[in-house]
Amino acid sequence: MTLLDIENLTVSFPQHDGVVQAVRGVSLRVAAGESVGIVGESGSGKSVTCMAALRLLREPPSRIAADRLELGGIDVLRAGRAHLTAVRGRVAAMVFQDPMTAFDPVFSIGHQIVETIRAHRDLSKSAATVEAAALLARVEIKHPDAILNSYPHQLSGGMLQRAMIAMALSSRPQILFADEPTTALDVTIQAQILHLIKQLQAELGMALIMVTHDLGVVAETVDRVVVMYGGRVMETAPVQDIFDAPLHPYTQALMASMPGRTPGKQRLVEIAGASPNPANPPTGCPFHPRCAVADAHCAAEAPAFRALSDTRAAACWRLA
Amino acid sequence: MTPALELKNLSKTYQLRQSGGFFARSTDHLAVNNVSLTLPRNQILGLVGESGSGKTTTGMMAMRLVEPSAGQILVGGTDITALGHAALKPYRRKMQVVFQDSYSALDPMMTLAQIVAEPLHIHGLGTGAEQTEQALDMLVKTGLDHSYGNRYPHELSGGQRQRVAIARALILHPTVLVADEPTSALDVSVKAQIINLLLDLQAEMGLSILFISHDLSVVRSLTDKVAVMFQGRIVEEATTETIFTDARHPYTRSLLDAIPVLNPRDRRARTFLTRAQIEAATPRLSGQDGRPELLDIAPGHRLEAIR
Amino acid sequence: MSDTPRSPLYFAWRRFADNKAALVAGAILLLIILMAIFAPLIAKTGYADQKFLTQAYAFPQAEFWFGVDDLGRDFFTRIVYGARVSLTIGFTAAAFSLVIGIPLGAIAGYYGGRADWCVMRLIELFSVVPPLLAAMLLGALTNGGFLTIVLIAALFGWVQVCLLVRAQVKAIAQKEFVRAAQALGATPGYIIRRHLIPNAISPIIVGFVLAIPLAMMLEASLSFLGIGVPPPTPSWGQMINVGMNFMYFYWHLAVFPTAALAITVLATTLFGDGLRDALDPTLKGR
Amino acid sequence: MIRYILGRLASILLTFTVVSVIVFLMMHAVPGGPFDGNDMPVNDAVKAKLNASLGLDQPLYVQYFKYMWGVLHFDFGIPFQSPGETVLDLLARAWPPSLILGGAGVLIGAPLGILLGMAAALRRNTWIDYLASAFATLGLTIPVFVISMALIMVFAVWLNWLPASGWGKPNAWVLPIIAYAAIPMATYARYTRSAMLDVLNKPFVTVLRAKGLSERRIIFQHVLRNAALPMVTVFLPMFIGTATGSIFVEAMFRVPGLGAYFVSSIELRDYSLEMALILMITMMFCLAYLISDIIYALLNPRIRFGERK
Repeated sequence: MTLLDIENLTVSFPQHDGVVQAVRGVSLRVAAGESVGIVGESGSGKSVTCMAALRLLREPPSRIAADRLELGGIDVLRAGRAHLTAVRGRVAAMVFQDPMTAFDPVFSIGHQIVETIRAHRDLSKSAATVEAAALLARVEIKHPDAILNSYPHQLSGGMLQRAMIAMALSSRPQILFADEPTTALDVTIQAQILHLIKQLQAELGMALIMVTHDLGVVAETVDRVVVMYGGRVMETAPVQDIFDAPLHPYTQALMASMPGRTPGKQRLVEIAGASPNPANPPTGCPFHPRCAVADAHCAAEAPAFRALSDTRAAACWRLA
Repeated sequence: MTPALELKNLSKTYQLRQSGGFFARSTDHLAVNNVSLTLPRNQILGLVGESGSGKTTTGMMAMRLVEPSAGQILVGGTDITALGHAALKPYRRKMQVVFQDSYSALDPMMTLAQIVAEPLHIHGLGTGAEQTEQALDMLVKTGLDHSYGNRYPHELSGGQRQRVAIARALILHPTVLVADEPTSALDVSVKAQIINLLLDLQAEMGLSILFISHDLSVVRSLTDKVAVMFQGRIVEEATTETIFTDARHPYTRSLLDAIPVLNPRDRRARTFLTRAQIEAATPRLSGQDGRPELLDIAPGHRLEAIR
Repeated sequence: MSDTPRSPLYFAWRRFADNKAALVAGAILLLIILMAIFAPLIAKTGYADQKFLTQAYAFPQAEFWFGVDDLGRDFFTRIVYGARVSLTIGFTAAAFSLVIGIPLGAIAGYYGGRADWCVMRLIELFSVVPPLLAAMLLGALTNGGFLTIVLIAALFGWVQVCLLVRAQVKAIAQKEFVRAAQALGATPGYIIRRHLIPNAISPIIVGFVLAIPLAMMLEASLSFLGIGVPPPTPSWGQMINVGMNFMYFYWHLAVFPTAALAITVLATTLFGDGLRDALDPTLKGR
Repeated sequence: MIRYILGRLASILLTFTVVSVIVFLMMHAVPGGPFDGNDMPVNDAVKAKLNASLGLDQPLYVQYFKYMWGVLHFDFGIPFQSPGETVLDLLARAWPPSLILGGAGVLIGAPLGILLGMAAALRRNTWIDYLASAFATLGLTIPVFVISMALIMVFAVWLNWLPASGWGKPNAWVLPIIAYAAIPMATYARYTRSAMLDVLNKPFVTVLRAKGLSERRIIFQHVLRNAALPMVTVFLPMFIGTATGSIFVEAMFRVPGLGAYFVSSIELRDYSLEMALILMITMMFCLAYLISDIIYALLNPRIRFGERK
């Protein structure tokens, strides 16, 4: 069953001088229980795609268009407000990058989890509180009752991220979006949080969309990878294939430039140039100015995203 | 040969004041606790640890940007800990700093040429025209052509801004560079460029770099030696290879264990230690009780352990 | 990336040009300033000439655009010269506000700690004293006059400038380019001069422009109460006070100075607000 | 929390002391004493005796402490313009009109302003926003006496609906209350708009939406509660500022309130009344700020519970 079905999504932000196209024709399907990593650098459109899927961008100024945008069979693009609030949290929940700013500072953690539970289920306050404590225990928080009564500023980033995950899971969503959930955390905490997300995903049978810039996070957590660059999907493949045999020149370059692959102080393989400026993107394929194998065709026309096998697809003229 | 930079028993205590003027309570917080480090000439020393471990404070004390509460800082063998503003100025030329956030590191109101020439300006070296010329040469050296001279920081990408910051740091030909997480705010595809630039310039200009980072993968590709900080103390120090293959301290090991795998094939179960568990697992060299100390356990390998 | 390098102030200007209300307000303000500068060319008589005693209280007509006042003076002339007084006081007081506010704000923001505490207590002092009452007391003690009003207005106008500069300097002082300059051995004076003040230019401009209407209002209020600019120097506040007495019979004596004051203050404020909106985003550092 | 309040108390006390010293010194800097006027010829010996009986021959700091000691017992002396009563009696008589009109102005203006500001923030960049912002700018920039003048011209002179003055009849209160309400309304409209927009742009609001909360709950529970934090702190000082009487509104509408006495005390050089007025209003402002700080601390968990250890 397809849970998330995006076809030809574009998201644009009108600016002072012209329109910034943050997402340019992205298609993405995620089935129930699947775990997908969306990898990209800043400005690749990976976060905007997820925010658009839940209609969390402010419209206006942003403008969303798509041939299809469905979550759990509900047309998110045309859904009314009431419909959207039913989808959010219940069909799809989201964990954000910076846990320190993700909680309302004037309410206790418990209040914020309880209100989430009660927004979707007809439970009494005390029943919801019991459930909230159970959720906190589930994300391996030692003293759930103490944490319920704490305010966000009293907790560490790692603890808050756990609480955020508990809150996201409170209405048993079918799909969890995790938008750079560990970027703001230390390495050791990152490992714990990734482990926790993976474990919960397996236990609850949720689909997972892990948005990250870090190939290591992808290698740790997901089954399938979507590589984005300049607002487009460059390549998608099962995670092992991406690491063993990347096909798209961008994915290849990215793999080659990862630091720490071989021991010893040494120069790395670098990708020349800078990532495209969303306000003024290059013509044709967004990667062509930095691509080693690009030719005039690549500069003139953007390659279509096409299937290369049952499980793999890419957007590159060289792979046609 | 005297080392480029030596830190001897550096400590920093912060007084944390809570809001409320007159009657504010203040508590002491020991951010850096008795840290000694030696940065040999022409080497890159990695200083790693999690946020709050005191690594940045240590780097800032080495630069005399934060005043140490105790200890000494030696640059090329000279003690600069107590030097006043004027006496310190000649030594300022020998040590420079590059920060993590390249956006906030460049004055938005100044052109790139002005930014890179600023060190010459502050030290009164050369005429205005000479300063600009040198600045443009330095920009070229870091990979930005002459046309960038009259641009403003907001027109650049993150990687380009970091190049400018490096150009400014190196224009005085310092012997010591403190680099505080210079690659962690950069895009993945640009990170390698900046690491290579640092490696090239280090070899070309004979620099010694104190490289502060939480990214162990970068540290592995860039450094000769690594010191690991935990709760304000150095718990282990050794050559990069030794740290990555033969770490002895439980904290170092938990750090290394937490690095994400480089290939999905290597996924593994991990055990996570709490701070208390790490403290409790402090290595014991002879099975006796006592206070942990930083001990030499092999040539160039220091370890915090109970003797 | 555009081909010609653009300074951050260029983008501020572009944003300002987009703000229609602020542009119109700026144009009106410019018109009033020009009127004030060239008052002798526009007005038909001197501001104190009682040439039309026989036509005193005359209503607006072709010959006297705004009518004639109770003492037989052309009221249009009075209003135009009133702009001179109002604007001069506004600009001078705003300039004095900068003279006090910039250094105090910069010191409080850069050094923080004890210096900041002292400046903040000083500001608290001014926030608990009702400004108009204190101004009246001061005005009464010193018998009013032009310079006194300027000084009183500056005394209460600097607080806003100081707070704006302090906040900006505090934000900038944390930036790493300031640390980089410190690492190069730059003196605090150099850093304040070369980095902090140029980066605080936006709050300084905004503070200056927004201090002008405050000073103009204070002058009008004091003159209205009869302890401001002494007659026969024309002041809108004073004219409103006089006009109030004839309100039921000769409306023009009350309406024109009221409108003149309202339009000027409003134009200046809208212009200042526009500047603030245009300058803020760049200098907050994205 | 207790330390925070003690700290604020100390700083407010310091401020009040400094203000009282400055005002006291200013009063004494005025050339001539109360018996130097031409209309009260007194010979030098008598003057010295009178000065001695009033304690005016003592060192300045002794006079200051004596005066402040009196103030602590609500003894502000005798007003020269009405020697039959104490300053306190006069204040008790003159304050109620100001309190009624000003208080009503704030209590009507502030809620209206909050509604206006909320509407502007929630309908950002629509005509509602522009209209509310224009209203707020007008209210803040046009001097009160201009507003009063306009009200009188329109409603009393041209339309003749309401009287322009006359304290006795309640329908005479309408126009001054509107004039009083203008500033609180404009201030709150502006404040609410910017505070709400500030909160609406915080990341946690996106999180609240992602959780599936209704927009109404997000706005009324979370956004308003956060925006209220800065908004409650301006209320009391504004109330004091308005309820102690506007010189202009009272002059325009001929209300026998505090403001009117302030003008007369300056015109008549009635320094004991003037000093009492400034000290009283300053003291009320100090108290207002102190209470606001305490309310802020109570509403803000960061201060209520302290930082993380």
